[in-house]
Amino acid sequence: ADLKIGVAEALSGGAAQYGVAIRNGFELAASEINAAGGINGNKIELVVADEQGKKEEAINVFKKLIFQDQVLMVFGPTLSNSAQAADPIAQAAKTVAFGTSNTADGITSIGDYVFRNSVTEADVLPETIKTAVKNAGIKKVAVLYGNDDVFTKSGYDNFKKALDDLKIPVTTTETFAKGDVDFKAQLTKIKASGADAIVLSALLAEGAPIMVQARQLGLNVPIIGGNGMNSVKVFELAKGNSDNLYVGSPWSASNATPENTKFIKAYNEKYKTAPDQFAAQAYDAMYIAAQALKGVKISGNLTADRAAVRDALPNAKWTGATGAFQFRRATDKAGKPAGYDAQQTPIVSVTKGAEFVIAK
Amino acid sequence: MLEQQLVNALSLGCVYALFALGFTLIFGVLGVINLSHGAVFMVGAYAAVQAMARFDLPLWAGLLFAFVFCGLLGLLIDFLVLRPLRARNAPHLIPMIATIGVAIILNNGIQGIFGAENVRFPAGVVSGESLDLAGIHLTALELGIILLSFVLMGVLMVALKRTQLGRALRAIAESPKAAYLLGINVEGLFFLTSFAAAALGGLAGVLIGLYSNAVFPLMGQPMLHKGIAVIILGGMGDIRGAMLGGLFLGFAEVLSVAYIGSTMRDAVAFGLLFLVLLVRPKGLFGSMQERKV
Amino acid sequence: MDALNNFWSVYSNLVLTLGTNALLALSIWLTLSCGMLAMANAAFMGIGAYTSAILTMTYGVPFPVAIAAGMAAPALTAFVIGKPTLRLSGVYLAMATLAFGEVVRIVVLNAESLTGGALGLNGIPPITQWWHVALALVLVLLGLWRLRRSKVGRAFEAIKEDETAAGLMGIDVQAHKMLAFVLGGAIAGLAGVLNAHQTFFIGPNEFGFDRGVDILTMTVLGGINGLTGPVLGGVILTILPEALRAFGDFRLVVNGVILVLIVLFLPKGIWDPARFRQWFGRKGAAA
Amino acid sequence: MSTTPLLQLDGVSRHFGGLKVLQDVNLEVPQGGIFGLIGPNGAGKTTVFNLTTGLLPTTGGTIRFEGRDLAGVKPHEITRGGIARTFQNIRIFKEMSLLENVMVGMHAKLRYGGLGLLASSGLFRSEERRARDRARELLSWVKLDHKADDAADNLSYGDQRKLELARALATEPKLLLLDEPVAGMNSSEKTDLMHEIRNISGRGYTIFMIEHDMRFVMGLCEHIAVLNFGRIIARGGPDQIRNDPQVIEAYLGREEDEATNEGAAA
Amino acid sequence: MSASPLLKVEGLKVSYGHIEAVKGIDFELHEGQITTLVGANGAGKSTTLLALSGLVKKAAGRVVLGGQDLTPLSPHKIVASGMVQVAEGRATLTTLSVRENLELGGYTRRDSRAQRADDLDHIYTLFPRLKERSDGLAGNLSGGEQQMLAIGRALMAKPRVLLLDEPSMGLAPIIVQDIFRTLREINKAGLTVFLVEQNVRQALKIADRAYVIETGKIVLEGDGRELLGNPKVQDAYLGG
Ligand SMILES: Nc1ncnc2c1ncn2[C@@H]1O[C@H](COP(=O)(O)OP(=O)(O)OP(=O)(O)O)[C@@H](O)[C@H]1O
Ligand SMILES: Nc1ncnc2c1ncn2[C@@H]1O[C@H](COP(=O)(O)OP(=O)(O)OP(=O)(O)O)[C@@H](O)[C@H]1O
Ligand SMILES: [Mg+2]
Ligand SMILES: [Mg+2]
Repeated sequence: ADLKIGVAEALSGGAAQYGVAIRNGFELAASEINAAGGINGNKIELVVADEQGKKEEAINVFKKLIFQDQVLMVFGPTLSNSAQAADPIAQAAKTVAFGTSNTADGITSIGDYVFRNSVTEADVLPETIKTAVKNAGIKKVAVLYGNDDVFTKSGYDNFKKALDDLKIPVTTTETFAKGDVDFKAQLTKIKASGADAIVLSALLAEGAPIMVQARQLGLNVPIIGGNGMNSVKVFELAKGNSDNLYVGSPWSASNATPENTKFIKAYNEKYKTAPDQFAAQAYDAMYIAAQALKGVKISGNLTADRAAVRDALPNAKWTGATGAFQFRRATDKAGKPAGYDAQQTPIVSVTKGAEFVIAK
Repeated sequence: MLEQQLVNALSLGCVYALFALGFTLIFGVLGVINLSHGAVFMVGAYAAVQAMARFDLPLWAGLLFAFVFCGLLGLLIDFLVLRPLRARNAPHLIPMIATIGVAIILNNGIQGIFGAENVRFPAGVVSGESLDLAGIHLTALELGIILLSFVLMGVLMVALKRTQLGRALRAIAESPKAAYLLGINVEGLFFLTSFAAAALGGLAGVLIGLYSNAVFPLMGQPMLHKGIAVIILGGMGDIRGAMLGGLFLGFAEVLSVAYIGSTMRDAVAFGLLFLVLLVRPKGLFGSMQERKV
Repeated sequence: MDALNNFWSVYSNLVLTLGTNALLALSIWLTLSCGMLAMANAAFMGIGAYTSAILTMTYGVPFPVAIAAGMAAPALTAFVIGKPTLRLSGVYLAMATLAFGEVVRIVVLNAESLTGGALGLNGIPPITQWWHVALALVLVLLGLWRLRRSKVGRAFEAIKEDETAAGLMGIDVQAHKMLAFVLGGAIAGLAGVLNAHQTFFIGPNEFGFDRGVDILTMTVLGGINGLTGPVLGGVILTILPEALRAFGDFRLVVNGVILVLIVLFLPKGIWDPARFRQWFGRKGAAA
Repeated sequence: MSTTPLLQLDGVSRHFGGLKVLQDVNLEVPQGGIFGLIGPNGAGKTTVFNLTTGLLPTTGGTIRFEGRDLAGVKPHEITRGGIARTFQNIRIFKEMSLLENVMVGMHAKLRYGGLGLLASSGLFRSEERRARDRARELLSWVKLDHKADDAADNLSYGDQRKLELARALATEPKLLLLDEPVAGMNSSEKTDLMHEIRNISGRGYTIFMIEHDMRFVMGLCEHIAVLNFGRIIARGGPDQIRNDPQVIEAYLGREEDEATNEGAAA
Repeated sequence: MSASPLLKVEGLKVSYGHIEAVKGIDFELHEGQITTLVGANGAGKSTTLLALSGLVKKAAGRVVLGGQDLTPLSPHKIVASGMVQVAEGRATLTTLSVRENLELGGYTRRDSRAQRADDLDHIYTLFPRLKERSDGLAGNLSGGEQQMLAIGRALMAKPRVLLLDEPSMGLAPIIVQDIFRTLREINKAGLTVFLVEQNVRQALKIADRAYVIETGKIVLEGDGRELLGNPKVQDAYLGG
């Protein structure tokens, strides 16, 4: 029998940039697995649904996948906000919800059916900052972040904590909003503040123009970015001004492990475009799930099978495009064990001449 | 730093004004709050990106292409959507709702065709040169945007205030029936306006797309929100108002970042808008005239 | 029975959303019926949602109290901002109210300790039951129906058509506008309370410009000449994207096309009694 | 009857920017009867009505109604105090039915309260029924009762004027201001309306009207005031006004062909 | 009577929804004459005029002006062909100045600027009040002043046929005299006038030809003076 797996991602609306890459990652991995004979002879069947990046839609889609399509488990949704709304549905239905792009705090405290392999920035950012400080001799930094978006805001929270922990002084903290096109006011202020580096929590749509405009204003300091900036697209979008950007993540385009090289090549072939971190994490997530499914005896009783998947998943280990992976138990607000977060080692790289170069 | 911030404010203000000109024009004549203007703006950027990337065109040709392409798109929207609504005497909110539908179609259609990811103009289409004077920095593109927005404003203002065509457009704006009685080709001028407004929108899309370096399907939406604020500030349908409204918003935003803090930027900008409306209920240039009893 | 159960487990959220959207559509209908294009309803919904969610989450107050507070808070806000803003007319009012909504959104973003800022509020107890929504909708409909048939409803309509003339009929124009605005705020707040306690999560960006426009679209598309229109508009606009799932990547394009077609062929809204009469009349004449 | 006039304008002026539309206007509209205000186009007649109904503030002087100063009183309060008007450019509620138009006029006279209507359904129903009956009665006064449920928009010009009259009466005014009530009607309709207005006046309403139709004005009004360039230039009975050289010069004209004035003798 | 009419209308029908407001009427205007159409409120006079100008849809019928079939033309072409209307309710452009309103009157003209300026002066001598208010907003004019503006604006188009919908409405007697005198003058200068009036006596007096319309049908037609003496007209429209 086929193994039905739900994929609920934002395929339209503003979050579609990420949702589409994520879906591609899943589909690539699933087709590879199926081509190699499936899991214990069972083929994976993905049921893909668009959740538009809206919480109501995410709930609707989760319900549809779980109750109508009777999937074994659900991947998604794309945004953390949607996960906050939709994951409780999966939890209540005792079905695994596996997020690949939800980085906000507290998602996995929803319950023991909630998993994610997206590395929370809390784990990554201290590494990035440390490496950048060491490499570029940074003494004080300015912070710039998008304050109306969960992804960039929680990135900022983690940056702030890391900076506090590392006792690095902050000259000024500036914000922007989604969709802004002009950042010169903030950058002028940052320049005047005399910072040695800009700590930037932004997605690419704003992050790339920020880099360009900073350089135009003669602000040539290193930029320390979060997950959102970890994409080779930055070389295209900030062409000529993309150097000196530090990013940290388990996945790097220039990480030349065999798994990663294979992934990048396959992705490029299938979708005619370079993968980003979102695609890589989805791709790995599919393999992690496959790994767990291998140990599950499908009984045909959906309730039992779902529970079996849930029990098998925490022990899944996998080395993929994002390197070695295993789960780590998270706790809920009361401190009781809940869902599962990712446990991975970040790689810090810096941009140089349209390439990510791994920085030590 | 202040000088640089003032220059920043000027160029940001002109970016807003550039977007707002076409937006206010279509309201001024057709009386429609065209919520698809942001989408048309985005289509303009895509049209130019595609044309320039595929045929290796220079910037001026890309601008021209976007201008014409979007103008025709505006005509099409008018022909298929707005004109039938006029003929049916639709209540005044209805055309606005229809343009929401148009915006949904364009935004998602472009995304379906070109994908949701950012694209950009071919590198090097604008000169990287810039003006550096006494520590003030201004790129060639910014200078171009500033100049163009002032020129367009001037041209539109003269056209509307001083020519018979302008008088005819204002007549239509007030009462199509009266305009018909005067022998004005009302439908023809509606088409002309739709063309011009959309073409201006397309032009703005290219320039602002170049400016922000990011072209994506939803790039028009935030601009639309700002654009509404701008034309309200200036007084709906008023060309000079669009310019001043844009500058007002640009300065409010930049100065609040510089002196109040960037988290409060939008609160300050919209708070000011709120206050302006309380003092001048029809915007800075809206006519204060009450309907005579 | 099984089929029903299954339907309910798949679509319960959708059905509840229909109800809250219908409430939202009615809330803006109220101000529209008084001739005001006030677009603060998304913000009022947000105020209601946040007020009640904070109350139930941090203070554990009972649901009825949270509902009352979630309606009172936006109503009070409406009252306070109504005084200066309701003098504005047409799109200027729309913009001032949208601007107010932006300010609310930014305040929510910045009042992190209370509202969670951009991260929103998580883990709101899902208290909302289907019958809460149904009851709310029925009560609001009954109330509005009565209002509409009364002198207040006539006054609203008179104000909509000609404020000056309405004033000279002895109608206190400002007071009536305020009444519509405040009641609209309370109804939007109610929708916010129900929504917050249905979806586990609320965030500031849900109550912004787009939501405001959505609410307006539902109402205008449905038809503003009665109570049926907004409810119908809310239902159709909520269901449409679900019904179009088969269209894949282009489903929102189809959605937009349908929106435009409805507007083109039913310019007075889907529910337009005058047109029904006309159809009916014509058929009668033909027979 | 008391000696205080019902409406009294005392040194009233009104400027629009530099334009002095009314200057030192003194007028007294006595209780009962029909009072006429005539004058060339642009003399400021409608402005007098606008000031009286509170739509515009005066630049100077005082307006008293039943001895009470109207300065700063809101239009709706003035209406409730007993002044109703019609408009020169008809302003009916076009999308409402005739009946509803008239019922709007009764707004302040319905006794159920703003939100109390949700609670007390008995009072609500009886009051609504009373309003409906009264509205029909008023429509029948102006002979429009057969169209009671039509949309007002579909009425012809003349009928719209009549509807406005009925709507104004619905506010139960003590003073009824009519701004060119017969504009756009033909002679026989004017004659009809003349009877109507006489009837209304006979029911105890005081009428203050602006009109350019001399047959109508001279036939109805006991007192007439003439406004020219914002000043009162003559006052008196119809005969006095008709023969006043200043009025002839400024307003009536000297055409030998007296039929222009639609036959001064009605 | 001259041989062929300047304007010929045949079988004109107009409906609003399923109400037929004009039910198939025929009439003609002769070059250089004043023709009047009189009738009670709601008889269909304004509707007829609007249909002539193309502002409401003709359900049936033909309109021919000097050999040119106007029936299918759009409103602006009808104006350009020389038939201009002063509509009921005046259609003043309130947000434009008085002068701009007048200038727009000449929108379809293709002659010289100087020629138009001359005509503007002529309008100002016809209506001095307009000259005084020339730079003010038209919306601030008194009712009577707006009527003058509407007539002046129509004359600015140099029409062959002038359609007037109740030009005397709301005007002071002295102005009504002026206007009728002006009408006669411009008519003498060769303009063909079609006059819809409630002021039946006055209209019939100056009209060369008259039609009486009742609920969408023409019930009487004839010489103006002749109809003035017609007892039926006396009874129905001239009052007791
Ligand atoms: N709101 C206003 N702003 C500027 N001027 C105004 C305003 N209202 C009236 N006027 C001017 O005041 C003068 C008097 O206007 P009003 O309407 O009172 O005249 P009227 O006597 O009623 O004339 P008519 O008989 O033509 O109706 C006119 O010249 C008019 O242009
Ligand atoms: N827009 C409309 N919709 C529906 N019916 C209309 C409309 N306009 C006019 N009518 C109806 O058509 C008929 C003729 O109206 P019209 O305005 O032509 O009359 P009229 O002779 O000009 O009257 P008046 O002297 O009062 O101006 C009337 O019964 C009127 O109610
Ligand atoms: Mg007047
Ligand atoms: Mg008429």
